Amino acid sequence: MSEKQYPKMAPTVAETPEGVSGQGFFATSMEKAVGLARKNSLWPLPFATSCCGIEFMATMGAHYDLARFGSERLSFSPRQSDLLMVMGTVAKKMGPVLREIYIQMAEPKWVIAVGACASSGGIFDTYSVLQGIDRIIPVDVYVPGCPPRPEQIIDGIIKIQELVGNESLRRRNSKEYEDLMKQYNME
Amino acid sequence: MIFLFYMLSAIMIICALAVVFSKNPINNVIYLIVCFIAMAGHYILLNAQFLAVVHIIVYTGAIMVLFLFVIMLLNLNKAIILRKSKVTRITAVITGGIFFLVLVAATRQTFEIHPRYPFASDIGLLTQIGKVLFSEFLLPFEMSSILFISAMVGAIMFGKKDEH
Amino acid sequence: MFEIIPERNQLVVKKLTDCFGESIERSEVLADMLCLTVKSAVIQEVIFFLHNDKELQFNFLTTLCGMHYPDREQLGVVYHLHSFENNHRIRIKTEVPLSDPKLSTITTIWPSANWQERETFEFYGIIFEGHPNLQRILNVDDMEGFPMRKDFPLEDQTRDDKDDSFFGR
Amino acid sequence: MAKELNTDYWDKDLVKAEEPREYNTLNVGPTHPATHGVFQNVMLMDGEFIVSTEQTIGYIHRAFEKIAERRPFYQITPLTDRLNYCSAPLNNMGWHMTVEKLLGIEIPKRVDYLRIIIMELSRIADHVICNSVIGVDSGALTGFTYIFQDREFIYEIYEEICGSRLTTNMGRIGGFERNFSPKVWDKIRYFLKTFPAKLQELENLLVRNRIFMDRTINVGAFSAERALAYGFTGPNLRACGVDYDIRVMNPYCSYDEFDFIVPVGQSGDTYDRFMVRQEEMKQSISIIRQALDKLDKMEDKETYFAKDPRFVLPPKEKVYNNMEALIWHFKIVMGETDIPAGEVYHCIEAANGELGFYLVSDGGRTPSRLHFRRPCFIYYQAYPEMVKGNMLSDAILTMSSMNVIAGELDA
Amino acid sequence: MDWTIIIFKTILLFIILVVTLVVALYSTYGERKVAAFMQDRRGPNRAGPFGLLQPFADGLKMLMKEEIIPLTANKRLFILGPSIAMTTALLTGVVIPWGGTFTIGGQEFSLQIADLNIGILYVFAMVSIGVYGIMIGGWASNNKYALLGAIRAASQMISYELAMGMSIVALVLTTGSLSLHDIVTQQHGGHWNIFYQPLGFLIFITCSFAETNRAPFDLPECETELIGGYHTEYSSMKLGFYLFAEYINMFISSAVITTLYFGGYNMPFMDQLGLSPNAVTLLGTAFFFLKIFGMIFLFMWIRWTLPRFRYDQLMNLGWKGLIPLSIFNIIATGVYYFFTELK
Amino acid sequence: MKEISSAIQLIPLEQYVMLSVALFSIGMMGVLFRRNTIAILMCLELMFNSVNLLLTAFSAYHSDPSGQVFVFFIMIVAAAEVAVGLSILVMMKRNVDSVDINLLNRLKW
Amino acid sequence: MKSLTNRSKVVSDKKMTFMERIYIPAILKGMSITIRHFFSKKATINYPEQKREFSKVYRGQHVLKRDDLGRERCTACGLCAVACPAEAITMVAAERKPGEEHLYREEKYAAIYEINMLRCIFCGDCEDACPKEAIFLTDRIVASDTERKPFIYGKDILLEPLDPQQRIDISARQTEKVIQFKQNKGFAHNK
Repeated sequence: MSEKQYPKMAPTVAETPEGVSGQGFFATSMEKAVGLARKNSLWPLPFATSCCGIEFMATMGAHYDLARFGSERLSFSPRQSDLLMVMGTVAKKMGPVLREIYIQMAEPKWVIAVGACASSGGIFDTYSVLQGIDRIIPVDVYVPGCPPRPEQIIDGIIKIQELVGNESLRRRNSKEYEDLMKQYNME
Repeated sequence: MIFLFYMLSAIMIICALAVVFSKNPINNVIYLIVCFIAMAGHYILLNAQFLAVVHIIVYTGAIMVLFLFVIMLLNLNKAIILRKSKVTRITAVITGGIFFLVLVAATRQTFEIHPRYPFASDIGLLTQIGKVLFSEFLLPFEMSSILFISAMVGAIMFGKKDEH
Repeated sequence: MFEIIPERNQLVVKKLTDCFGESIERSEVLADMLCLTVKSAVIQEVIFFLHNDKELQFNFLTTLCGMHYPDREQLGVVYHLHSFENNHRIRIKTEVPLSDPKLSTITTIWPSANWQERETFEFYGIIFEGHPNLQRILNVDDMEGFPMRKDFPLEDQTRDDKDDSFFGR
Repeated sequence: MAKELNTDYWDKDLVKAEEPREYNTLNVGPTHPATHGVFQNVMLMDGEFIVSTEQTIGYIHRAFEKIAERRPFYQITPLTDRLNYCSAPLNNMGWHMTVEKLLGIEIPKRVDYLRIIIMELSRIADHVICNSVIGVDSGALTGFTYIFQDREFIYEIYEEICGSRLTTNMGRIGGFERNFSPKVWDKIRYFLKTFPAKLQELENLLVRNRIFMDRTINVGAFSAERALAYGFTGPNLRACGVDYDIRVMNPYCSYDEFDFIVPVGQSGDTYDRFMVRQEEMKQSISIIRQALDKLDKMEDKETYFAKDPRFVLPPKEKVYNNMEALIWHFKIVMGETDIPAGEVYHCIEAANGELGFYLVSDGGRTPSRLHFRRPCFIYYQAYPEMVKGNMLSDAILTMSSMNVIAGELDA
Repeated sequence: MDWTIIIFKTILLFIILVVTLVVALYSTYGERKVAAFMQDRRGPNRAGPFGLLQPFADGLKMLMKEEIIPLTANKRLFILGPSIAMTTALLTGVVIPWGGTFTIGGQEFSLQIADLNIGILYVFAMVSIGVYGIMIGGWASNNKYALLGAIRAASQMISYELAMGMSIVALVLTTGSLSLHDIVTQQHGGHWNIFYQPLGFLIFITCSFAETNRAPFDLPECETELIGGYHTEYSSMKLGFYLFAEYINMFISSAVITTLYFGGYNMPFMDQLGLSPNAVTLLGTAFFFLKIFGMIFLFMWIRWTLPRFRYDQLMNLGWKGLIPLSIFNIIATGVYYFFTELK
Repeated sequence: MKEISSAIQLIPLEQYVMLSVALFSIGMMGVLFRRNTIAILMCLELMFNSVNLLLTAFSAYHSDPSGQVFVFFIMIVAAAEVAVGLSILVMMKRNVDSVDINLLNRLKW
Repeated sequence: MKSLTNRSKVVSDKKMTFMERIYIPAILKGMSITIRHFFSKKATINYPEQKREFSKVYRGQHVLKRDDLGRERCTACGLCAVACPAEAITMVAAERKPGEEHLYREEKYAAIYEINMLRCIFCGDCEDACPKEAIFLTDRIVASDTERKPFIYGKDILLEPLDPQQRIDISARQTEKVIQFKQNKGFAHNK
């Protein structure tokens, strides 16, 4: 559980200099605008395998309505989605599939591990269950709970939105990100 | 306008050549579609608007879709490897070229004697064509429906899978 | 819950012993149903007989599962049969030695046994002879060992957020 | 031209012509929206028609039976939650009844009725998901959001009883962890009042719509004989016309005191399955009403667990104060109570069919073997046979109408 | 040609382009809101006031997303697909009469860019080219789901074009002209064609659902079966073009339906108001857009109500249901006019 | 529209004749040259269309609508030809898994 | 097959009437339903601003209770760790030293008490198992985080604050008898 093994996914929120110095006014406001746009239009790919998937259905339902955050357009095609929501147990058999899907997603992409099973294996500390999806793909936000309440899922999405809104446009080209990907053997 | 004419003609010729020489059937179809759209432009230049639109609907909208459809359905994308020797290909090109020359030569004679008719601008309009179609050519028009039906029946018969 | 119908149980036992004799090793009424222990060699015939008998009509395979008896070095298979017509359930047990776990399949009688036998194969390594597709079903294909045997460790060995010493392992 | 043609070239082609080559494979799943994320069906397709299907399962195999061998009895309840997570309390109750059967605990009537209310509520919750997902998979998303609001209400009831929404860990061996509060009763009554109208709305939206009927009638039809051979149980079997219902045939938990009908279908197609589930929900409502009546008539309003010291935790006030109770409490939590050796099979009519627990105990702290008879696992085998010759769209509807729950399937 | 008119037409062209894009942009927002409201939800409300900036958020996000062209895809065609879809969707707006005429300084300016005497046929031609966008895109992705979607789209569009055309024939019988401008002017004073051609209207609207790939005919992209259908492999703005083209198509077909059956920019009592002609024109255009929005709402309303068809049922409905009906409609109309003309 | 039609008179008819002859020859070349049946069908379409163009040009220059009417008939024939041709092609593909025109010289399969 | 229960009823009717056959009436019926919902009150709860009422017995984030004097109730008996099916609780017991009586109730206390919130399944078994009224689940939800490490909640988060005003009320989770029992200050447990 060392820092090294689970690399910090959260981008360091750079103290972006406003105005003329540094990146320049246009670049900063561009970055802000893009951040705003991205954060309000996170299209999730629900990788729902078990219980948390049902709670996700409740989140999509009328009472919680994920649409308010602009995220109701589920896209099951990894190319079109921005946010991989891993909900439920990921068995070792499923691991390669999940990884493949993550690789197929278009940058920028974020991952949210919903529920105990996806985040750490939960009660299923068994030979067949992957003990946390962060072993195969980088995870941005963990949502605890088994399954988490829709409130918690929404919290997680708000958390992701903060990350997205603050992410610098260059992050995905940075050395740091490349290193992260290398840790997971992805190019 | 003359510029338009030459441009369309150039597009047509280039695309037609591409249809002949490009190996990938899908590309063939797309070049042919471009060629046909250019031809619709020619029709408009010739003030045959109705014909132009019908040309687009029939050729690009139906016939070429069918071509594309068949290519997709049968997955014909793999180009057939040409096993013919170069000689055959050169022969074909030469034959085509000679044919072109002969036709040009033959028609050249007629160019000098063409009489100029007064240019009526409403020839290509719907009403004119309709009138001619439903008066002079009513019988062939009706006959063409029979042709269609037989073609349809034939196509269905061919396309059906063997029951056994 | 399940009513124990002594007449029916006796009928089953009688018919089976008549037909298979010594091969029916034991018959007892446990908490809720008749439990027969059958020699592994005849298991298919016994079940086929129960399925086809006009009077007994065990037309439904409720479930099928494996067992491991580490002290005896035996593997077992337990079948639960159900006759809808008579609303009668019985349990049939059979054992095979751990060294040579072979059993004939009952997929010929009920296709529903297909996956259950595959699962049993995967969990215990019991080979069902005559099964159309005896492969691992739930785990990855290249897995080694049979996880439900008692000596197979349950826990994932790679996790690092738990300290085993706290949980008495 | 024929001269230069290489004859063996086309002869080879003609030889190849013998085999069917119009078929192509389509990999449906495991992340296909209609496969609920965890099944893989490799379909051999003839255009849009399915020639054959090869299933791969086990994408969320979690080794339930293995875990169950390592956990004391009361810790298996959270596991059963995750079997069929759409109707977790049903599984909880089933497991508790199994253990009670092994231990021979006498259950008070009131607990039975409370359990019946919970079980029928969770049956409704499960069927709601299944039927609304049929709607979603056929393209009508709206019915799903309407009926899901009521499922949300069932969640509220659960939450009020046990404090959890989906995987409830509700009830304990011998009864419940606490008595139902007045709020629970209010919510249940309110639910009973509003739900039938909502159910009717879903029906109005879909059932007699020709598009829906065309999409579902004769889709994935299955005969009763094949269904029995494939081990179908529950609504899927009833849709084939066999009125097998454990609640009636082997009544458990005082179900014999209740009056309800067993809906059956005609030909086992998707429409039948939909309608059977729809009717079962209505029957469940009537059962809950009857249970409420019976509870009202009862004098006893306090009993919520059996008076058996072996597994029922002593009341907390005694634990805090009384040494004997404290020791007893320790014994139970550590799992050192006297558990008889023996084996039982208990099954309940879960939302998907016969959910069975085959429990073998050797008198130890944990079960020595616990096998779950998971209805989905058994009947999902029939899927290739059901969809053979159907179209891709049919296959998807058949899948959703079979209500295959991955957690239950893979265990 | 007069220079003022050319300038005017250029401006008009530009305006229509912008209006089309804006309407399509906000249709996506509208769709999400309508869906939400019909499902007792609230819909997007975080991006800007009431979520009004949602479409821009989506657009900017898609613009900034990584472009993925699958290795196995045919690159040129992969790019060509969405471009065709977008272009043909936009081209149709040229012939639609968006309003009456303005009179400025004695010069008449018609709010229709090109009054072709074969207006409807032009619309058809554009629609029939539009199918290439989907077919080529779906095929070039080299993905089985996309291919299935493309094939479904092609056969669906070809089939429904027939019934659509035939329902128009009956309409042309009543109006006697193929020019959209003429058709609109004929409906002046509340003589909307829907009253004369109710059956034709039903057929036409059904077919336009099918042509725009909207539910219940959204087979080419149906989410639960084909994941995304023809656009499964598309990401970033190319996907945006496809999604956008669908909404533009919806807008244009609503405009066409309104023009053909609901009197276009005519509104009841427009002569009695006693306003200046220019004001009436403006009002008419506004009314036209109102009708279009109503139509778009209908599109959405139906989408969020009905389950979708199956492929063979769709074909059956097209070939065995709508085509015979439309032929019957032609005959009935013909017979009616034959006898009334005789008198 | 008037402007276009008056402008077109600047283009001599010969140009159209030349254009369609060129197209026709290209089409013919393709028919001779290609082995893919579907390509041959496409080249046939090209030839049809060159004729169409010629007919339309003559009809426009001679102010006689009958030429355009004939274009319609040619379109009809072309449509019918494509329908039958493609269905033959589908069958051919189905039976011999190839669309090579040279396989058709056996006249059976 | 003969009827097994004598209670069966066929529920599906697959014959379509003419009106159903022509699509339109059913479509209009469906549309009328959806349009009614279009104008009806919305069910949505605007979550971050507007919170849904949780049940009092909701099983959320744990709390380690203090008694009325602010002493930690936990005595590190380890029952909760044993009862936890997810094996999420770890604790290290320590002896109370003289002078720490105002901190810990009993002679033994948990020096380290950690719950791995990512493992926890919020089943409530620890609450059931606790013989000292020390650990309870509360109706607070566990916040999400961007890393794995912060999810191991130690005593600093789990322990309820000393300030009597900020104590967490868990009386709804206890039976009435327990509450009655707690009124009686005579028992050692309540002192």
